[in-house]
Amino acid sequence: MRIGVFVCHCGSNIAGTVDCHAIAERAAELKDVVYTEDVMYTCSEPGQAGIQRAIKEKGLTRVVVASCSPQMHEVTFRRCVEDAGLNPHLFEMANIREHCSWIHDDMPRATEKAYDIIKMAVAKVRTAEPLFPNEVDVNKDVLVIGGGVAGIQTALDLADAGLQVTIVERESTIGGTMARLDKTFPTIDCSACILTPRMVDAAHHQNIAIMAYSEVDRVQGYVGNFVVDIKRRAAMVDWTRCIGCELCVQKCPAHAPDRFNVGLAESKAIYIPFPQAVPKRAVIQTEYCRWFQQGKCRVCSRVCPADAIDYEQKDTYIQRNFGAIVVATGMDVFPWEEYYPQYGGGSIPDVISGLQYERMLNASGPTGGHVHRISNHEEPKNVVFIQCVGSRDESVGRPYCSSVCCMYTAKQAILTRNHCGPETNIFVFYIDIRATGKGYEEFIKRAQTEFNVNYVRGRVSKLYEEHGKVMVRGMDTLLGQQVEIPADLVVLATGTTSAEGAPQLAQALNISYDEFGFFKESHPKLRPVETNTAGVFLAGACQAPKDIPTSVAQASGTASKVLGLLSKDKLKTSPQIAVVDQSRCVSCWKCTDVCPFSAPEKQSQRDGSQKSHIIETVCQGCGICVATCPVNCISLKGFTTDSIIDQIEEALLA
Amino acid sequence: MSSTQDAIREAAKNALASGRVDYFIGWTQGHTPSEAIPAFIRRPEEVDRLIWSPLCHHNLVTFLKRKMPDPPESRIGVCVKGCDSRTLVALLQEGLVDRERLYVVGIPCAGVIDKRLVDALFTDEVTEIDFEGDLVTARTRMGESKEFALADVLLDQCGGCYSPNPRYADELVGDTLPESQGKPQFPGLEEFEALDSAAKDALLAEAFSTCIRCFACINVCPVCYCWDQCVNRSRRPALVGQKVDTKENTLFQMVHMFHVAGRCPSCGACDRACPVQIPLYLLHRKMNKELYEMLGFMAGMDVDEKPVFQTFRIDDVLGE
Amino acid sequence: MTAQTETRTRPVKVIAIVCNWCSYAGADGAGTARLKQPYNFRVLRVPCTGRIDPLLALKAFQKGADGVLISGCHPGDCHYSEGNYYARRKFELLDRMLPHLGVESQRFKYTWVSASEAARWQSVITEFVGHVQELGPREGRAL
Amino acid sequence: MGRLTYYPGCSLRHSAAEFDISTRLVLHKLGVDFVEVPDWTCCGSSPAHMTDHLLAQGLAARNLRQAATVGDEMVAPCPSCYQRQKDAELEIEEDPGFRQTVNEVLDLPYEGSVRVLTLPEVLLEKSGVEAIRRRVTTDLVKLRVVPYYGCLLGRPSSLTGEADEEQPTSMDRLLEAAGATVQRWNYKTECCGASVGMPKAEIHRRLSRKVLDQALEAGADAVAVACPLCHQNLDLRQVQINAAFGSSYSVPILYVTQVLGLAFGYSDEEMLLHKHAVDPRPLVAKAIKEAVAFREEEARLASEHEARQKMKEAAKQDRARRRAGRVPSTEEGGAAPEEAVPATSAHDREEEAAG
Amino acid sequence: MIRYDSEGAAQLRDRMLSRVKADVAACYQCGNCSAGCPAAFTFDYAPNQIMRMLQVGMLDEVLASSAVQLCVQCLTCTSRCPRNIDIAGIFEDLKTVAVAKDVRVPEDAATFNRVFLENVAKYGRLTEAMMLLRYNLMSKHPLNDAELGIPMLTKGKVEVLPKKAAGADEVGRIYRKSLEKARWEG
Repeated sequence: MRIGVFVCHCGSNIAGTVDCHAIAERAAELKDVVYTEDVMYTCSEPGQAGIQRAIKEKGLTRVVVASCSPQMHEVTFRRCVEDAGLNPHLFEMANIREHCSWIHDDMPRATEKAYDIIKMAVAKVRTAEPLFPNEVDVNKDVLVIGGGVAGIQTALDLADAGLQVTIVERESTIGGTMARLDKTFPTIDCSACILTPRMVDAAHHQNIAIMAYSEVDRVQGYVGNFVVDIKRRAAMVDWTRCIGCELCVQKCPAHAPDRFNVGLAESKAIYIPFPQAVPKRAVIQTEYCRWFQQGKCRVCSRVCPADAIDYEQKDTYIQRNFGAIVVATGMDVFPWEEYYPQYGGGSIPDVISGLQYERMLNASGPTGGHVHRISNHEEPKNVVFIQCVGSRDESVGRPYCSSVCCMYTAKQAILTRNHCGPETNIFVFYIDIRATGKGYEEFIKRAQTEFNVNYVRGRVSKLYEEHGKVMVRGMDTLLGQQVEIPADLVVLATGTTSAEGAPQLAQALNISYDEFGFFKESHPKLRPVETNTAGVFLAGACQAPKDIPTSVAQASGTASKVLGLLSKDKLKTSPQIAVVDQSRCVSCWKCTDVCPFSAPEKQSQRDGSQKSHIIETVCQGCGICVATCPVNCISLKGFTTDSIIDQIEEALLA
Repeated sequence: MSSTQDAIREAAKNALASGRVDYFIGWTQGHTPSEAIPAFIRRPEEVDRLIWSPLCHHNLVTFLKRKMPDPPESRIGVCVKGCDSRTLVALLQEGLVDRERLYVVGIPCAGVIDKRLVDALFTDEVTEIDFEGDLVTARTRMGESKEFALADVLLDQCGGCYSPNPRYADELVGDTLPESQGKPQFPGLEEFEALDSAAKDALLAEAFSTCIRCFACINVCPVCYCWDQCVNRSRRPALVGQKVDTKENTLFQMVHMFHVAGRCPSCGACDRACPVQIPLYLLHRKMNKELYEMLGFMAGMDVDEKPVFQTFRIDDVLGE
Repeated sequence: MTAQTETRTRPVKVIAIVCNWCSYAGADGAGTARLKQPYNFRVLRVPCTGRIDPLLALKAFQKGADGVLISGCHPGDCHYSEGNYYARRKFELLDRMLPHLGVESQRFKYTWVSASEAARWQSVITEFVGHVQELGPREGRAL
Repeated sequence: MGRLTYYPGCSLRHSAAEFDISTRLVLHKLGVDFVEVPDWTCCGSSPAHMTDHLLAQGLAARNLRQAATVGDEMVAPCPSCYQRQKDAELEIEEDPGFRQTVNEVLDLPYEGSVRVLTLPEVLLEKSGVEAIRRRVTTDLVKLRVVPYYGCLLGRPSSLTGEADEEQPTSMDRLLEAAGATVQRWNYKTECCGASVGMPKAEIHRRLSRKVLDQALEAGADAVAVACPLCHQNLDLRQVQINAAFGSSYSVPILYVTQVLGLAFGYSDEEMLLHKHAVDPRPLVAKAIKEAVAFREEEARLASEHEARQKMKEAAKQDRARRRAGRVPSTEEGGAAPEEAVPATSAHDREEEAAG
Repeated sequence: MIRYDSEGAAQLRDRMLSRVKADVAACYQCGNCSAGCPAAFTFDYAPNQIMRMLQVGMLDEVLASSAVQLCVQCLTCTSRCPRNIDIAGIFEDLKTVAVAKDVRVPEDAATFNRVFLENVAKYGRLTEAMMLLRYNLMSKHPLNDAELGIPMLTKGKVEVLPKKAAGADEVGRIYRKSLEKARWEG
C-alpha cells in the first residue's frame, strides 16, 4: 500500500492558521504513507496535475487531500485520481479548512488538529476498497411542482427540448404570484402582458401536462426513478366538461372572500380566480357554498350549460413516474396582520399590504385601477409607503431581506403618481435602499426626481387613527427628528415568506430547508439549483426571496441542469451502499424491518435457508441496517465499521 | 403444585400421543432432588419424568432459538412460565419461531427458587430441597437440615412479578394468578442507582474484570441467537477486541445488553448461568427500567408489537 | 506539576459523529462563517445518524474519548426519511444508560443540527466541549 | 406557606388609597385569600434602578424575603412595584451567584422563591372572567371606557404574561366581565410620561393629553387604569394639562378595580370616588341610570318580539290546521287557500293589538 | 469632526453585552426607537443617535446628554426594535453609570432620584409630601406642582406627618451598602 498525502494551503485560507508544510512533512511518517506534499491550491489545474503526476511517478495506490470540505471538492478530486488510473473511492478528503483553519486562530493548536484530521483520513483510506457504480435506467419525464413564473419557464424550456413535463399546481390556475401583479419593475411593463402568453404556451405545449388544483402527496424512489403520488383535489366541477364560461360564477348567490384580490373584493363560492386563468375551470369553495353548508341552492348545477357540476366529486390520487423533480413552489406574502399590532394589526382599513395595492392599481382589479381609500373611497392626498414590514425585523422572526420590496415600493410610488396626479404627497419610509439589479438604481432615481416621491430615512413606529386619518409616527433619522404624517392611505412593503406547507413538501422530498421554510440549495455558489437529494432541483423564490428576472433566469438554469441529468439513458448509482456478508447472516430480518427503501430482500440459498440480500439499485446507502444488524454482517461501502473504529482510534491516539 | 405437575404430564402425553409434537421440553429432576434440569421427552410413556416445582427456573425458550430446534422441521411442545413466555413472544414478534410448529404449555408461576440463596445458608452441598406449602426444607449431603419460608429464597425478580401468567400459550395448566396491578417493579436497583458515577465505574470494573468470556450468558439467553456469528467473536469488524481485559470485557457485555434491548424481559437466565457470578441482572434490569420510563415499553408483552428498536414513532417524545 | 494534575488538566478529547447531510454541512457552514470553536474535538462523518451503532459510541469511550457527541438532521428532516427516528430511540437509551456505566451524562449528547444552523453547531459543540472540559479527562476503568 | 401576599406599595398607601381599598374589596368579594406583606418597604421604583442595579434589586429582594415568611406568591397592584419585584425575582432565581450578592446587602438573607404577579393576572388566574361575571349586580353597560395599560403592565410581554405587548387584553377581559362597554383604541400601551413626571412636566403633559384625546376619539367617557402613576398623571394633572394647552378636558379616570367594585354593587363612597380630581360620580350615576332605562327598553322590545313570534307560530298552526282540514272536508270549501292567508294576517294584527 | 474611539467602543459594547445582554453593534439605525419614543421631543439626541454614539464609543457625550436622564423607561423602543436590542435596558444602565460617575446633567432626574431614595432610606416607605417639598426646594422650583398640593391635601392623598416603617433601618443599610459597593467597583 502506497499512500500519498497532499496538504493544501488554499492560499492563506488554511496556511494562515495551519503550518501546512510542517504537517505535510510529519504525515510522511505515518504508516503506509510514501509521499507527501504541500500545495498552494490543490484544486487548481497545476494542483490536480501534481496529484496525477505523483500517482504515476510514485506509484501511489491511495490518495488523501487535506483541504476543504468534501461537500466542496470531493467530486473534483475523485475525478482527478480516476483520470490518473486510480479507483475514485481510494481517495479521501481531510477537511482542514471549514473544520479547522477557519474556526481557529492559534496556529500551533490548529496545526495539531489539522494533523489529527489528516491521520484520521489516512486511517480511513487505508481500509478503503475500490468501488464501482451500478447503472440504472432513467425515466425521462419531469415533474415541476408549482406553476408560477419559475415553474412555467422551467417547464417550457424542458418541453422545448423534447422532455415530457407535468406541472402540478396547488391553485386552480397556474400563474402564481406574478399573475396578481400590476406592473413589473424597472420597466413598468404590464405583468399580465408578459405572463399570460407564457401560461397559454404551457397549456398548449404538446409536451406539457398541467395538473392544476393538485398537490404532491408522496414521493418515493430516487434519481431517475421517482414514484410520485399526486392528489387531485375535488373541485366539485368536472373539468373535462367545464368550458370556463363563468355563467355559474355570475349566478352563484353565495359570496366568498376573493383570495386572488387579497380580500379587497368579494368573489363567489364557485370561483375562477381571474379572466386569463389557465386552465380556465371553475372550483366550488365548499366552505362558502350554500349547497354544502345549508343543503339548498344547486344554482350552478342548473345554469351550467356543460353539465359539469359534480357535488359528489372526491379527491383522487394518481401515481406517476418521473426521472427528475423541479421544485418551484414560490413564496407567500408575509402575514403582517399577525405580527404588527403597532400598525393596527389589520384593524385600520386604510393600511394595506403591497400585494393588495398591486390589485388596487390593476385595471382589471377590484377598483378598476382606481386608487382610493378603503374607508371612504376618496382619492388619497397623502400616501405613505413603509418598507421592511416583515423583513430585516428580528422582533417578528424575519431577519432576512426580502429583496424585492425596495423595488416594488418604488414602482408602486411611481404608479401612485400616475394614478393620482401631482397634488398627492407620496412618502416612502426606508432603512436602506437595495437596488442592485440592472437598471434598478436608475429606477429609484426616477422615482425620487421625475415622480417626486419623498424618501424618508427611518422606520415607522406606530400607525393609529385620528380624525379620520391614519397617523404615521416615524423618524427622519437624517434630520434626527420625529415626524408625524396624517396619511390617507398606508401601503406596507410586506416581505416575502416561504410558501405555506414548504417544510412538509421538503420532508416528502427529503431536501433540506432553513428555519424560514426556504429550500436549501446544494451549494450557494457552485450548485445553486441542485439540492442535496440527487434528481431534485429548485427554481424561483422557493429557494430564497427573488424578483422576476432572477426567478426566470434561475428557472432556465434549472432546466439546463435537468437536461444534463436526463441526457443519459442510464444513470450511475452511488457505489457507497450496503452489502451483506451472507456467510455471517443469521437471518434475523431486522434489516428488512428498518430499511426505509425496502432494499434488503430474502434470498434463498442452496441449502434451502434464506439470507438477506440488498438490492443494489434500491439501496440509498443510509446504513440504518448496518447499525441494526446484530452480527454486523452488513457493511456500508465507504463507511465500514472498521474504518470508523480506525478513525476513532487515530483521533484519540495521543 | 402436584396438580400442575400432573396437568403438565397430561398435556405432554396428549401432545405426543396425538402426534401434535415430535418431542416435548419440560423439566425433570437433576442429579439430586435439590435441582431441576431441562428434559426432552419423546414418548408418551416418558412423561412421568416431568416435574413442576419452584426449582424449575430454566427458561426452556432458549432451546427454540435459532439453529434450534434440531432437526429444523421438528414440531415441539414446550413449557413456559410467565417470564419465559415473554421471551417466546419476543421471538414471535420477530418471526423467528414458527408458531405452527410449537405447542406451548403455559404455567402460571408464583416464583422460582434462587438456588444461590439456599446454598449460601449451608457450608455443605445442598442435595435435597422439599416444598410443603410455603415452607422449604433443605438438606445437605452431610445431613444438615434447615427449614425456611419460600418467600425468603425466591429469585428477587419473582417478588412483585409483573407477568406471573404466560403472555402466550396454546394450553394453560394450573390456576391463573392475579395479574399484577400498576407499574412494573424493577427490584434490587436502588443501591446501585444511588452510587455516583465513579463508584458505578469501579463496581462495573470489578465485576467485569472477572469475566472469562465463556459465552454462557449469551448461549443461555433465549433472545440472543447469533451463535458463532456473534459480533463478540468477530475479528472483522473488530468491534470487540479479543483481548480479555476489563475494558474489552465490558464492551463484550455491552454488545449483549444493547443487542437484546427491547427484547429482553429480564428473565435472569444470563445472571444464573454466569460461572463467575457477574451481577448481569443489574444492568439488564436497569436498561429495562429505563426503556419503560422512556417509551412505556416492556419486552415480549404482545405478539403483534415490534421490538422498540426495529420501529419508531414520529411523535416519540425523546431528546430535544 | 505532578503527573496526576497534568492528566486532570490536559485538554479533553471529544469525538463528534455527525451525519453527512445536516450536521456535517452545518459544521461546514460554521467554518465558512468563521464561527470560532474549541480545538479539542474531531469530526467523523457518516451518511446518517441511523448508521451509528450505540456501540460505536461506547467503543469511542473505551478507546479513551472524554466525550462523544452525535448530531444529525432534525427529526422529520432525515435525508433518508427515517434514520434519525431510529437513532433517536437508540441514543436516548444510551444517554440514559451511560451514567450507569460509569460515564457522566454530560460526556454524551445526541442532538440535531441542520445544514443551515451554523450558529447552532457552534453553540452546541462549544457548550458540549465546555461541559466535558469541566468534568476533565476520563480516567475510567470499565469503559 | 402557599398563600398569596399583598404588596400595596407607597402610592397605594396614600396618593392612591382608592386603588388600595377597591383592590382589597374586590379581592375579598371574589373570595381571593391574601395577606399583606409584613413590614414591607419601598420597592425603590423608579429612582433606584436608574441609580444602581444592586440597590434596586436589594430593595425589591427585601420585600420578597418579607413575603416569603407568610406566602409564596405576591401581588403588587402598582405595575411599577410589580416590575421591580418581578425583575428581582427572575434575576435571583436565574443566578444563584447574584442571590449571594444581593444577600450581602440585606440584613437577613432571602432564600425563598416568591412568584410575583400583576393584579390582572391574579384576578384572571385566581378568580376568572366567569366568577367576576357571576358577581355583577350593577349594570355598567352604559359606562363606555377604554382600558389604559400604560407601559409597565404590558411590556415586556415576557415579564407580564401578556400574549402581545402592543395589544394586551387582560384589562379588556376584566372590564368586559364587569359589564362595562370597552371601546377599541390605539393607545393602550402608549406612555403617559409618569416616570419623569416630576422632573420634566413638559413630557407628561404632552403625552397625557394625547392619551385623553385618543380616549375621547375612541368614544369613551372614562379611562380605566391599573397604575397609580398613570392615574396621577391623567387625573390629578388634568388641570395642569388644561392650563398648559388651554383645553377643557374633564375625563374621569377610574381604577379598573373601582369599575369592578361598582359592578359588584359597592357604593361610590366605598370605592372612594370622591378622592379623584375629576369627579367620576356624575358619570357613574348617569351610566347606571341609562343602563336601567336601556335594559327596560331591551326587555320591552324582547317581550314584543316574543309576542310576535308566538303569534306567527299560532298563525302558522292555524294555517296548517285549515290546510289539513281542507282535504277531508270541502264544506269550508268556498275559502280558497289564497284567501286564507290574508284572513290569518288580519287575525294576527288583531291579536297583536290586543297584546 | 470627531475621532472614533475604537477601544472605548469595544468596552462599551462589552459592558452592554454583559449588563443588559444587548449588543449595540447590532443597531442598523432604522430609527424605530426614536420614532416611537414618547419623550424624544425633549431629548437633545434621539435614541438612535445615542445608539450610534455608543457604537463609536462617545460615552462622555452620552452621559452628558439629557436623553439618558429624560428616558421614561416605557420600553416602547425595546418592544419594537427590529434587531431585538433592549434599548431601554441600555438607557437604564447608562443612568446608573451616570450616577456612579457622578455626572452632573442640567436636568433634574438625578436630583429627584436622590431625594426620593434618601427619603426612602430614611422612612422605609416613600413619604410623598416630604419628598415633594424637599425636591422642590433642592431643584429650586419651589412652586412646581403647587397647584396639585391643594387637591392632594383636600382629597386626603398625602400623609402629612411621616412615620418610619418597621424595616426602615434595613432599607437605609441596603441603600448605603449598595452605593458603597458601586463606588468601589465603579
